[in-house]
Amino acid sequence: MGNRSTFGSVYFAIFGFMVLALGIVELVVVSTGGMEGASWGPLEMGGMLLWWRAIILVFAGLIYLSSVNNFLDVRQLGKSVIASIMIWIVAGMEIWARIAGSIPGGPEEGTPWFNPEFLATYGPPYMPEIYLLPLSLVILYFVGRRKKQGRLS
Amino acid sequence: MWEIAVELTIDQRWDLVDRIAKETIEVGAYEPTLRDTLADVTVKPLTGIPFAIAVIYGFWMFFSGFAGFFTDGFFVKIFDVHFLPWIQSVFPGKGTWLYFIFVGDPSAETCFESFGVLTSGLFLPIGVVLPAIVAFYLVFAFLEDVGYLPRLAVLVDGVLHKIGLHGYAIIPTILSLGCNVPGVTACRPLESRKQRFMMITLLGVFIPCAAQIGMMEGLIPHLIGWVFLTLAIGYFAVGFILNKVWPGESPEILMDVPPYQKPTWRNIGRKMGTRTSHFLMEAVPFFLLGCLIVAVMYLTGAMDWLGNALAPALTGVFGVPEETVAPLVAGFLRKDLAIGLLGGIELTTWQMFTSVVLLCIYFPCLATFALMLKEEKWKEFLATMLVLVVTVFVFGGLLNLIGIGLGIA
Amino acid sequence: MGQANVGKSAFFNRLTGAKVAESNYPGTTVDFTKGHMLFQGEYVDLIDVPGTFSLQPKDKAEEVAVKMLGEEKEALVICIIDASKVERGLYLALEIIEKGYPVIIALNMWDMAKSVNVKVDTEKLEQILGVPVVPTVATRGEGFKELVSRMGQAAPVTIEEIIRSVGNSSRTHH
Amino acid sequence: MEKKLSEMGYEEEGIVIKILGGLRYKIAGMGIRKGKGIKMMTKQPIKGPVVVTVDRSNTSIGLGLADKILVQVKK
Repeated sequence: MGNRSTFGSVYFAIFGFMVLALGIVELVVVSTGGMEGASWGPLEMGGMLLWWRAIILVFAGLIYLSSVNNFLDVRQLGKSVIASIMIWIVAGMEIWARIAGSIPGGPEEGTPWFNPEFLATYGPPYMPEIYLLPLSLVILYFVGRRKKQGRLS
Repeated sequence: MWEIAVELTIDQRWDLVDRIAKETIEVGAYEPTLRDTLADVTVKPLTGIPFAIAVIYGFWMFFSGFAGFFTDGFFVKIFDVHFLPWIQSVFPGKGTWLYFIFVGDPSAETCFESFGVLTSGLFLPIGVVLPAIVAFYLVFAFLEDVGYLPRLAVLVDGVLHKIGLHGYAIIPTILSLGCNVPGVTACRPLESRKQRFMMITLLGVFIPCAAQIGMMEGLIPHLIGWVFLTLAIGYFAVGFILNKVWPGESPEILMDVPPYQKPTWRNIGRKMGTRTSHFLMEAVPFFLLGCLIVAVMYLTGAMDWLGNALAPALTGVFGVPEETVAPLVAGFLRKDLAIGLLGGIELTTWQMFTSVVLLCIYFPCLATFALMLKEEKWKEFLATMLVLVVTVFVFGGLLNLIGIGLGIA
Repeated sequence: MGQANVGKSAFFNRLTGAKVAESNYPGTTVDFTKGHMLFQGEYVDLIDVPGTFSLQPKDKAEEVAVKMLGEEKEALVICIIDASKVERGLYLALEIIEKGYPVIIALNMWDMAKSVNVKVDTEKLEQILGVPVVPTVATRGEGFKELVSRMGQAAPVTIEEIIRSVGNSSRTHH
Repeated sequence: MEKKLSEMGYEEEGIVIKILGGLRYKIAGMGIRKGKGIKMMTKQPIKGPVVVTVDRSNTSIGLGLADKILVQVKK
């Protein structure tokens, strides 16, 4: 039990810092560059509503960090779960926007109904939340453990 | 019948309940579950407010993605590239008044511009508004089913209390972002007449429905944020004033906060289905009628006459060209139709912005109007209308002045 | 009728097959809905009213519920109680019983109550109150056959009888 | 110690000893009454409402209303 608690604490302390840092970078980008955003290799920040995403990331990071002490306590776990849900919402909606944007062929005459190169639209660069998404899924392991221990979700 | 039975006082009744409960109920040991904690953390301000921001962000992104997928992805193409040229060529009697009414401007290249009953009248409700409505109700029904909404109400109560409403008011407000009609009905759980009056007025004046928002998405995606900001400022400013001048009580919130539930898809689907079909049955005839009236007014010259008559007000006070008379007339039927019709008029960005804001506030659609008559007393109804007229002029004038001041009008 | 968030609308849908939007926030049913159900071989009217915490309405939606009850003097009342929050449900049930209506009590969300470790002795509750008490799970339709078949047993009881029977049963147990 | 509900701190627990005025009738059906254990769950900023737990169910109460509920706070 103690080991797992330490693992969770350490993992989400590091992860929380990452989230917070990326959120702060987004804030800096949006307040200096505005809508144009910035990109480094496969990482990109920009677009409409970057403000919102930056704020959400900063908060999610802070919530993670506040949950690492006594991580397995159900109340603390609840916090990291909602921080994860916040990331899932942002990342999920980005994926959704990509899917929705990739399928139609375009509104002009002569373009096909469906985009023949729709796979290409899934390539990088991605926004930071997409990278954070898989890392945040670790929380499911802890939630799953609680369930296995015979407690209710 | 009510008199015959013996009635207890509150304390006696509770006493009895306690005695019965002692005999029959056994409350076992119970540890708070993750579900309970989630219920807690989403209502606590430090964690709940950030979470609410994320939820609203998600709501909006899903909405615009969904609407964009269907409208820009497919419906625009179906209607503009395939349907419009087809109907323009097969409809008999080009140049006659019948052609003008049903197909509209024969040289139009998009269904936004043609103004015909069968072109704009069909494209706007089905191509633009329907996806928006479906997307909106899908998310709303989901949040409703999970049980998130009361928590949102608690979180915003502090702010709304400043203007004499309570947190529950967020539910009619969000519901109105879908359609004002259920929004107005949902005002009933507000406790005092004053709160209901204020809420109905604010909804009718400042909250655009999903149909309108969908239109804006199609027409002026880059300006939506500003339109919302302007409307929100108006919502709070007018709310603040109304709270000061309108007599009555503003009781505080007293609300059960239910636990979270697993959403059931059947339930969500059913809710979305009922609401969407309500919309279709209500809106489509109004759209067709609206286009018909606008077309007839053009043909008979009534529109030109009205344009001339209102020109001083439109150009003088609001700084928008007199062509906007047509959308304004259509707006009496449906405001989303009106916004759609703005797409056919040449406007500067600022004029477009002003027109959209004005259309949002100037008149609730007929359905909402009728419902307001039913829900409000005469005095309240007249007051609502007065607020509306005053707001239109103050807002329109102010926006024009700001535009001139910034040199972008 | 019943309090907010006890699954009244889901209940109503089960009994009638109608489409009332069920939801998990106070105030979905802000008006009453009428439907029909098959009861003892004939169709009878069933009315779904907004949730109310007591018969002292605190807003317009609750008013609708209370007024409806006042108008339908011949009605049989199905009082729906959240099985994990029986106490406050009983409060409303007692109010309705006091008014002289024949009542049948449904302990809804029975599964939820079980999972949070709340046990209700329905037989005893029935004994004390003198009205039928049926555990149900409206979303899955559990307990509905029993509910419908026992609706005929609902009869008005007086509060004195209840007070007396509470006394009795506590004496036999102590 | 006796306190108004509105003055209770976060996570504090107590027993309701008095509810003033007509509020008694309003919240009777919600399970909040004399003699009931009550726990403060959250207090919202800018004079927002409190959320309390009674019998495992949560109720949100405006701050002004919470003024009218007196609680014997557990040590």
